[in-house]
Amino acid sequence: MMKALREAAAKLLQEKRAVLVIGYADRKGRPAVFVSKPEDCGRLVYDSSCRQNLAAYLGKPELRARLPVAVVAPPAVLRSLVVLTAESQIPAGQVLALAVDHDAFLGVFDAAGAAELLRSKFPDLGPEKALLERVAELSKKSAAERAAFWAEEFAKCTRCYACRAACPGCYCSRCIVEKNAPQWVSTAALGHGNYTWNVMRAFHQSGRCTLCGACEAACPQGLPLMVLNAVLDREALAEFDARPGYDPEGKPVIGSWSAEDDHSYMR
Amino acid sequence: MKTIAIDRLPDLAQALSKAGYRVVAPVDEGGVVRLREWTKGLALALDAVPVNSVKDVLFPRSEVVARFALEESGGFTPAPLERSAPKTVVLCARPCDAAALSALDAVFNWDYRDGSYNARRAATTVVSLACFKADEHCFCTSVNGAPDGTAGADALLRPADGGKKLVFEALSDKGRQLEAMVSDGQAVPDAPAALKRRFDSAAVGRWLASNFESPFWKEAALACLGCGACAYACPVCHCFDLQDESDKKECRRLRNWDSCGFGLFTLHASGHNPRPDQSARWRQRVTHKFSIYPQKFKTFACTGCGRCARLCQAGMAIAETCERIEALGR
Amino acid sequence: MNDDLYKPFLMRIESARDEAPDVRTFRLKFADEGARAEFFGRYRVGQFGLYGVPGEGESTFCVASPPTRADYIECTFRKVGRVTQALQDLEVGQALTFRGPYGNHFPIDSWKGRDLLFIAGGIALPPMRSVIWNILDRRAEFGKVAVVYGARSVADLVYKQELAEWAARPDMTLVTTVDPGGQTPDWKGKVGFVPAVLKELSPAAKNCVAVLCGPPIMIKLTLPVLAGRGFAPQDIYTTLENRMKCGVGKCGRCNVGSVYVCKDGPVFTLDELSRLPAGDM
Amino acid sequence: MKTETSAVPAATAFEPRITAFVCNWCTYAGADLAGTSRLQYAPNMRIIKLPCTGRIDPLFVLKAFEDGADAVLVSGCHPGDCHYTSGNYHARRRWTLFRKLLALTGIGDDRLFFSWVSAAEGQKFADLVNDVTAKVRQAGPFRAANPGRRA
Repeated sequence: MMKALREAAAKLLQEKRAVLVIGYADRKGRPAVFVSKPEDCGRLVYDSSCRQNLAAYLGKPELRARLPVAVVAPPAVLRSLVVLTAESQIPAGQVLALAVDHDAFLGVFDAAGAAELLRSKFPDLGPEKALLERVAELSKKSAAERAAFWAEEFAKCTRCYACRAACPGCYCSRCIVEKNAPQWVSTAALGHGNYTWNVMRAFHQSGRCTLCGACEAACPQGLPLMVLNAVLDREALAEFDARPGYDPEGKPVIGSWSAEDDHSYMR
Repeated sequence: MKTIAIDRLPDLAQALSKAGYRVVAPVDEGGVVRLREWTKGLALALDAVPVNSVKDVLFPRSEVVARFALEESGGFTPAPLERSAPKTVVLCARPCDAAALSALDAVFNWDYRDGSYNARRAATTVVSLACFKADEHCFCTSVNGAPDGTAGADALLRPADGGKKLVFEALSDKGRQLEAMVSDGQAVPDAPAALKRRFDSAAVGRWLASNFESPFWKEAALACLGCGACAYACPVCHCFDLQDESDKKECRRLRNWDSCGFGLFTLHASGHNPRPDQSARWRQRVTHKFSIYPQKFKTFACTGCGRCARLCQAGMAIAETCERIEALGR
Repeated sequence: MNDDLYKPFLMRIESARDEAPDVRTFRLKFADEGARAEFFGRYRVGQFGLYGVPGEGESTFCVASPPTRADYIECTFRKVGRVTQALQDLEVGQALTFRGPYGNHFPIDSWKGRDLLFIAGGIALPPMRSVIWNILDRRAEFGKVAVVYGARSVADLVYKQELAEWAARPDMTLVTTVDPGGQTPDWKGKVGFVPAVLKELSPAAKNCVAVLCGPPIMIKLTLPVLAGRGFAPQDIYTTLENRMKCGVGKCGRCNVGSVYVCKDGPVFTLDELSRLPAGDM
Repeated sequence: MKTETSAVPAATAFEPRITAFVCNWCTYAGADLAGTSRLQYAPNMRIIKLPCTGRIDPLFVLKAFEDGADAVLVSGCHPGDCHYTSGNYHARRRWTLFRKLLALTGIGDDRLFFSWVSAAEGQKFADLVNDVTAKVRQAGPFRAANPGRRA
């Protein structure tokens, strides 16, 4: 599998279909590696310990200046690439995916191809069982207990914004927390600002999150951020049949509407 | 010789608590070891380097530095500020945490003296725990430190008798005040963790001083995603922002941690940004720690604790950058 | 020294004057005589302060009035963000917070007996204005004084009243210029960019100190003109206007190389600047 | 905001503070009608008028809670009646997801209310305010239970 990935990457560089391959390095922790020479493709690797969503790099100006690029992409990252395409964040034809899964190299795809691959091979990606169990466990608690749970968790947040940096969906050049006239979200690492920050960041991903888990993996304080994402994912699916990352021309859930949307909670 | 059985540490914490100290100690909170206020019943987590450092005690991540009472007419009057500096013992800090204190003391006291920092510093006693093991991210020996280093600490707990006991060594008056709480005993100190020096920090500093425009930076910072995890975890990083927050009645002027890794950190009102990309910001981080700080304050702004690398989602490791810089300088 | 670093002085706006679009000058009085005395015990020209509106924050700009007028301080600033907007919304009689004076200063005592050439562009006249008035208030101690001031348009010239006053003074020379297209029908000054106007004036470098403040592009193009006239790098002064928060050498954001602009600056000679990394400014 | 001060209930220990974000065209007009019709309703609601429910950023809701609201009401035009054609449809999607997120963090439907009230529904508005106020009164003060309370 590794051989196929490396050969495909080298070929893309040779044929100048990509000037840079963003992949996982053959080192402990599987950090990102940037390969621009075909002969360096031996540094690329993929296995289940790869935690970063490399699509996040596509928001970085230094890398956007080096298109076309190819990105090593397990299914969640493929979905991110499709979401970014649907949201017009990827210039047409400038990003290719080196699709991987567990121990297989699946080929080179553009956004449309990646979406097709996802639809045929991974049609129902959603929160993993363990994550759904975490959600279920929390949902069983009373409202007061849930409030106490999150107050305690968010109190740990230092506002380092590692979650935002990890997320391909967080590509705003000026984040809501950086807007200061007025300052809607307190930048102090205290209860109120931490709550608003984490809740709003999750909400801004609703219907867009591909459940890659990079935010939670990146959080130095171990906040259970994926619980927020999973609840929104399930709700968006149930209410609006939202399947982010399966259609490069799909409309975002927030930002589109249907007259038939449920509103039984409205009085 | 003062000794304590390692499993009696909670008793020492309890004794300190009874003696009127706020005790801050490493506690495992759902898999994340954090220095936090210790309360009775909490176990001390001694195996991992905590995600935060003694810095948090002296320089909290958000702190009110000025208050104003707001009037309905739009006016204001300055309100008194209570300085919070509770008598504190940090129990089982790391030698690399304690070593950071001289670097923090320097910046908070060159010329202008920061009263709230100094008040907490004076009220805080740091009891380090010598490291009996090091991980792949540790590099204190490359920045003039040691796994059993005493710099900055008021007392050192040294593992002994194969890790069963700790020898208590007072290093300052503040440390000696705690001696009475530890009983006399005998123990054979264990060898501290062996840690090979990874790079020559002075050589790194020399290269940095004259290679500001090196193409090395563009490539070295490619992986950096520009979050503040490294700076916030760092025991020395102390950059901050001042922000006003107010409700109808009161304005609080807050000092919040900030990071040179953020794009907005240096952005001018005109739109000009002296550090327009992540390579300039990473260069600032490394240069500040190994060149600017030594020039200005005669100490590195890095103690080799490895927290930044341990927590970096993108695998950026400052020690690795230094190793490469040392190689470039050869 | 007071170690409550963020405790500001309380100031009251005595008067306000619009200088140019979005540019306003405040004259501020200390609410407390002790504070006034403390400030003027330390204040030297070129230093800056942090002006604040509780609830909005603080903003950094220079003190635009000289220490020779120790009854008040003046500041001139453009509305560009949250704090400067809030400051401009204040009315005469209202209060604001002030911390300072911070930073180093122009070494005017070492300029005694020398000729002085001031070159400013746009909103950069305020940091120089305090020096100019300081010099004029001690006129006999210095040689010739010349001021070259340019702005985009006539409307953008600040301190119009004072410019008229300076133009009328026999003991100094004032040359004002506006960018081509920025002149009005009755404009009597020059039309052209500052470097070109300066070249035309061909100032003599002998025994002369040049003080230069303006947008980066003006500085960049003016320096070669001064060099061409023989000005030595240690006789050319300028100020760096970096983003600051604390003003007291702690918060870390104004660093240029090993320099904390808020403490080691904001005043630098060209000689000093040349030793700092240009890529960090 | 038009309220009848005579509607103040007998003194109790807790008077809920409820923030209402309403659209200019329907609910605000409905509130106005309730007032001009001299309908009596609880005085606990502070109304903030916006052009359209589509303009009501979820941040506003969090800000209201942060600043001490015991409950928040969001109200606008009935589906199909939006002055801007689809603002309320956009808003509805947002709220459908946002309320689930808040519920997960302990802010449930005794704290966060949604309604459609047209310009003609003065009575509905008055009833709504009374009902919401009664529910919040029962739920009690929010501050201690707020997961995002000020330290």
